[in-house]
Amino acid sequence: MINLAVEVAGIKLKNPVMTASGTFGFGREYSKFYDLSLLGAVMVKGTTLEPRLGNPPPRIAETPAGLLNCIGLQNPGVDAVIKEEIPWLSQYDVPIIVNISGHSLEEYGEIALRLDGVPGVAGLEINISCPNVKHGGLAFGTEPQMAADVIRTVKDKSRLPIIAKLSPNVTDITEIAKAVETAGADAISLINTLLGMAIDIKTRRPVLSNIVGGLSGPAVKPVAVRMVWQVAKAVKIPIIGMGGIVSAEDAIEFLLAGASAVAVGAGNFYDPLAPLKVIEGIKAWLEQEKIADVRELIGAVKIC
Amino acid sequence: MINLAVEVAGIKLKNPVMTASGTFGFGREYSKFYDLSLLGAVMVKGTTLEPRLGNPPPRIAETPAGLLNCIGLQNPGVDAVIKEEIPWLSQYDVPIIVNISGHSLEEYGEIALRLDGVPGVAGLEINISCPNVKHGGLAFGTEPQMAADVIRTVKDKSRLPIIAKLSPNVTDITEIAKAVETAGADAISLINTLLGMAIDIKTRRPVLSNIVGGLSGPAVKPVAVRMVWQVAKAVKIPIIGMGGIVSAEDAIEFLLAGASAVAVGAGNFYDPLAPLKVIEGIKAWLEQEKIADVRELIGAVKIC
Amino acid sequence: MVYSLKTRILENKKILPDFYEMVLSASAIAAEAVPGQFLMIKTSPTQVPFLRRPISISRINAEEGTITLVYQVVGSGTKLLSAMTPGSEIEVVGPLGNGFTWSEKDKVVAIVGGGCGIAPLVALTEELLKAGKEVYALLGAQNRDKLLSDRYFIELGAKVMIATDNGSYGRQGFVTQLLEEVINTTRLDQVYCCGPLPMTKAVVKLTKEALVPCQVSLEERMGCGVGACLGCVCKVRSEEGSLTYKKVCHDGPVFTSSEVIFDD
Amino acid sequence: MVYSLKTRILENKKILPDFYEMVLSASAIAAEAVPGQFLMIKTSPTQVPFLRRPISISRINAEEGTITLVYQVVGSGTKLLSAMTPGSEIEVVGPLGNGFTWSEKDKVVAIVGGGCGIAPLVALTEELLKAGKEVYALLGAQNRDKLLSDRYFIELGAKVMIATDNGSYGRQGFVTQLLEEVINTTRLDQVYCCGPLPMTKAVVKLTKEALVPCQVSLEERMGCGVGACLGCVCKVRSEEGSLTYKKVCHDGPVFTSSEVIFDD
Ligand SMILES: Cc1cc2nc3c(=O)[nH]c(=O)nc-3n(C[C@H](O)[C@H](O)[C@H](O)COP(=O)(O)OP(=O)(O)OC[C@H]3O[C@@H](n4cnc5c(N)ncnc54)[C@H](O)[C@@H]3O)c2cc1C
Ligand SMILES: Cc1cc2nc3c(=O)[nH]c(=O)nc-3n(C[C@H](O)[C@H](O)[C@H](O)COP(=O)(O)OP(=O)(O)OC[C@H]3O[C@@H](n4cnc5c(N)ncnc54)[C@H](O)[C@@H]3O)c2cc1C
Ligand SMILES: Cc1cc2nc3c(=O)[nH]c(=O)nc-3n(C[C@H](O)[C@H](O)[C@H](O)COP(=O)(O)O)c2cc1C
Ligand SMILES: Cc1cc2nc3c(=O)[nH]c(=O)nc-3n(C[C@H](O)[C@H](O)[C@H](O)COP(=O)(O)O)c2cc1C
Ligand code: FES
Ligand code: FES
Repeated sequence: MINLAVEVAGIKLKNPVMTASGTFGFGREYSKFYDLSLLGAVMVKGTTLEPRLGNPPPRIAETPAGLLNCIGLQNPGVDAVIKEEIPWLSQYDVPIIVNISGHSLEEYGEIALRLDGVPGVAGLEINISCPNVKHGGLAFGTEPQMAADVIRTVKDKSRLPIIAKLSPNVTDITEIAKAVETAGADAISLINTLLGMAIDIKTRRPVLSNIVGGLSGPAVKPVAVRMVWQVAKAVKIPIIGMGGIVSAEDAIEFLLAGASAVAVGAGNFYDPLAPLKVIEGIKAWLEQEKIADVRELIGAVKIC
Repeated sequence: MINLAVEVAGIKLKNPVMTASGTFGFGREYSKFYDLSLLGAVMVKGTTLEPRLGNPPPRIAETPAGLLNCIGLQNPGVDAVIKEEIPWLSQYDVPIIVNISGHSLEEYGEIALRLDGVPGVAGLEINISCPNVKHGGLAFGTEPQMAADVIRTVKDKSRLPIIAKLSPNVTDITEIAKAVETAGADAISLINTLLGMAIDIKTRRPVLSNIVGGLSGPAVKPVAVRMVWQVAKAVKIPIIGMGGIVSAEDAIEFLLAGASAVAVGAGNFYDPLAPLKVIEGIKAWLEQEKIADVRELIGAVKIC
Repeated sequence: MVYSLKTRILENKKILPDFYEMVLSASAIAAEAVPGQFLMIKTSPTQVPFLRRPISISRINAEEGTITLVYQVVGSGTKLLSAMTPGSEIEVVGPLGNGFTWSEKDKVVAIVGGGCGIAPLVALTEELLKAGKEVYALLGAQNRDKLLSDRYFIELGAKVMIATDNGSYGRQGFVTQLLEEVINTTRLDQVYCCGPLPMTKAVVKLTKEALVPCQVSLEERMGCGVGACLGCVCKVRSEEGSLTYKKVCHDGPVFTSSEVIFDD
Repeated sequence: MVYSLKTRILENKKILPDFYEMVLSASAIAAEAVPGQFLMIKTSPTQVPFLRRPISISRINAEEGTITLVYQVVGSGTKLLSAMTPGSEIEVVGPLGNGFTWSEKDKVVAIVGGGCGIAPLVALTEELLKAGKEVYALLGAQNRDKLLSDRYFIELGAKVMIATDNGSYGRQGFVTQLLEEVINTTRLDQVYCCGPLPMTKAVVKLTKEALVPCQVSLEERMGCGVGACLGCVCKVRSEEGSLTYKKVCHDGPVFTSSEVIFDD
């Protein structure tokens, strides 16, 4: 019998494969393709205190082996998520991780407070890549001190496991990782999207309404794997690796680099069955390699 | 008659298409495919004070729509470059831009000094992505102050136009760009490679001998276009755009974003004739769009 | 049900310069699809293009278990599609989105199609005629070489009227002029519209003025195609009157013209 | 001259499980190629895989203007290659690298090939035989299903000896054992070697001990394939005795065994 179960930030997962925030809605759409209970966990769409309309279209631009998005956190607000979405998703036997975003420390704290104790919610993923209006639009995630403040604030308001989701748009990712670890984060998600831009040469306009957007998909995988590897050496808390995973081989690469679990993001668009194929592929690979426990892979990259 | 000529940092180019450092050797290999005089300029392999062996193989790993490399600046040293390579390449009617790297300010200064006045050399491209040994291995290009010091040093030793080549692995590229502008850089090259990693899951080892390497190719294009756009707004000196260019459409995207010229890097591997196709494609596109001068495209992206 | 399948290509032939017709063996999808729905299609065995391409279902043959697509080659994805050979396999997801609807009360309806927007209206016309309605099929294109599927509408028994920009076929002018005429002479119970945005806007304006209910099929760049990514939104008036975004892939692509809001 | 061309695929057929033989119409390349050289091949019309794949020239037919390649499907690039159909076009760059060399003095030579390393030795054997040499062709593979092109060597008139790991064909054991035997019984003037690294190392060791000059063809991951990127280096002893890196694509892939240094 092969063990696929892992534990991240105290959350027990059947297998190490989650779906990444913003690429899987609140699970309803992909539930038409397969039983969501098969997943390791579902990370739901970025949730804010108030409902948000998001950016005007176009919100998506295709790029080589990836895509840019500027959805702009369209979501019905935390109260509607608690009332409409979590109860629905709770019918499945799958841990729900709510991804939250705020414009200020107070907002982060308030969302965390409202989600505390909501049945079905297994943990919070804190998106600190949002521009912070109070600090002149600088993203919380690019300054170790500010990143730590956000984590401390939500830790204060919530007894749930706290996962800090880091932005890759920084000079030294380990600095931010160490800061959120010290601030009490129970795990780290890596990576959010890389800031990118595409221009339609016919119209001479940016393809995205928001001019710039977040790059994800296979194109960013080497950057993500590198950051997971660097952060795994720098901190003791577990890492959830993501960025371009579409196959079991991709997922195993992240596990070897040091991730304790992985998430499939844009891969869901590439193939709606991608998360299942990743789970089955990991299992088949462990069998073939005669490895009894997926946890043997975590951080097992050989450096010499 | 359509004008393709541009001027960058006082260097007159027949057309805005160069070949990027490290992807084109010193021009010898691709001279077997076409007449190098057709190019806007040739940026030669990164040159150091002493000869360098570079890293052991494997030095190349393929990634989705791109590649990682850890060549490690293998080169015969600046004296051999001056003696063997520049004279050979000077037989072509094409500006030669020498890309230089050092481990210390003194090294940068010394290389610049030796290249000053060498016939055929039209400018220096300063690679500030190298680790600074004196500052504990931190790359010169990730700290505005250090980047500025390098540029000031080479400006001091050389009368040649100085092009600062920036690393994209930073939180805020405009900060570095402004620092090198203030320090006297005549132009900016954007982008060098993104730091990445790939693991061979069969052997469980990093694919590259150096563990991490530089990501380039179409995968990084959205990041490069974004940085060119950001920097074009932040500085007055011209920009040479690069990162994933394989077609005329790609090149035009960079010009619209604010680049005054572009360079084809990994695109040379994808198609040895890529630089020529880019030049011809730009010309054909200008004809089709009834644009008389390629300079009309520079920074012409419409934001509203 | 929505399926994610490998299907076999039965035919893939050029029907006009730049336009191709592809027939897929996909009985599960054919059994459930309704006119106006679409498929998300993987156009390459590699990771480029990364995103699937949305293509409307043009004809549905539930008995033979086939789906017909009609597409125009405009970029890399559709180019790769056009190079696929009968006998090979292609990955598709579908049927997706909400299709067109009709009610028993409707007697006389018009479909208005332009460019490759004509494609999904073939299946719709088939169903409308089966349901006993009188169907005006108003088709527009730049020129004869870009006019799609007109013979299907004739074969099916619709009242076909054609307009081309240069008059190379049918009337010279826009398809909206044909609609104006029909509205002026006939009491239409419903208009169905699919085509380029300027055409759609004009049709919405005309039908609004004439108080004829209208359904429009919209396009937007898609990420997932299934409603999960919020990539493909269009602006609509919510029931309480405020502005909000709906998902073209999931809440559409067919909307009632009264709910959509066009920016100018 | 080096060419960057679109060439037509004349044949692309499976010759063994996992192995394919592809014939290209490429007269310019066929006119200049020598045994041991290779092509850089674009395996997809999209940007994935991004890099071209190096494949050795297996046979050269200058008269008919064709080049034959033999390749093993090991990953995504060679898989895409195997799906290409005769009549379609493929972009190649070549001929690249330095091939094998021979001198008039040599009378008796051996080629030692293992796995897909056997492929380029076909063209070499052809030339060696034309040049009037006696050629021992020592071929090794894991099993019969992986033994390439043996009939070509027989047809050409080489003295063929075969070893398979499991004895399913020819002798049971390694091809190096065959070489040892030949060395012990015959005075070889030159050995040519192409195959997996462990085999190459063993051949280099044997020929060194026996003082027989040896040429080896090496492999390394390639970026450009033409000598510009310094991606594909191998360690060599320079003339002054110091260690340095040479480019497999440009200075090789064929090296004299005395210059290369293998790490253990
Ligand atoms: C619901 C829906 C149904 C569709 N049905 C059909 C159909 O039946 N037949 C058909 O020919 N086409 C249809 N389309 C349009 C089709 O999806 C695009 O033409 C296709 O995705 C272009 O892919 P490409 O790779 O060839 O072009 P790209 O290289 O991606 O782009 C080429 C050009 O097309 C534009 N474009 C690309 N995607 C879209 C998009 N989703 N919406 C608007 N413009 C786009 C780009 O701006 C670019 O200028 C439909 C689109 C939608 C949203
Ligand atoms: C000069 C030269 C000549 C060659 N001639 C032939 C030939 O005639 N016939 C033939 O079948 N093969 C030949 N090869 C090997 C061939 O290039 C690789 O098998 C091919 O590039 C693999 O591509 P892929 O996309 O199918 O596999 P990938 O998906 O790229 O890789 C599959 C596996 O192969 C390994 N691999 C990939 N590329 C290389 C490489 N360049 N060197 C070593 N290992 C690699 C990877 O580590 C991986 O484990 C040659 C290689 C060189 C350098
Ligand atoms: C359309 C889209 C929407 C996203 N929305 C969110 C979000 O709301 N919150 C968040 O933390 N990350 C969001 N992300 C980032 C992903 O969760 C993930 O970190 C990133 O896409 C990298 O993984 P991938 O390459 O597998 O997509 C979004 C990504 C995409 C593509
Ligand atoms: C194999 C390789 C070697 C490179 N060597 C150098 C170098 O010596 N100096 C330098 O400044 N940049 C070097 N670069 C970076 C390129 O010049 C260029 O900035 C980068 O690759 C992005 O462009 P591209 O995506 O078109 O390749 C190298 C890139 C590659 C792929
Ligand atoms: S394309 Fe993802 S929601 Fe419509
Ligand atoms: S592959 Fe570029 S130098 Fe050999």
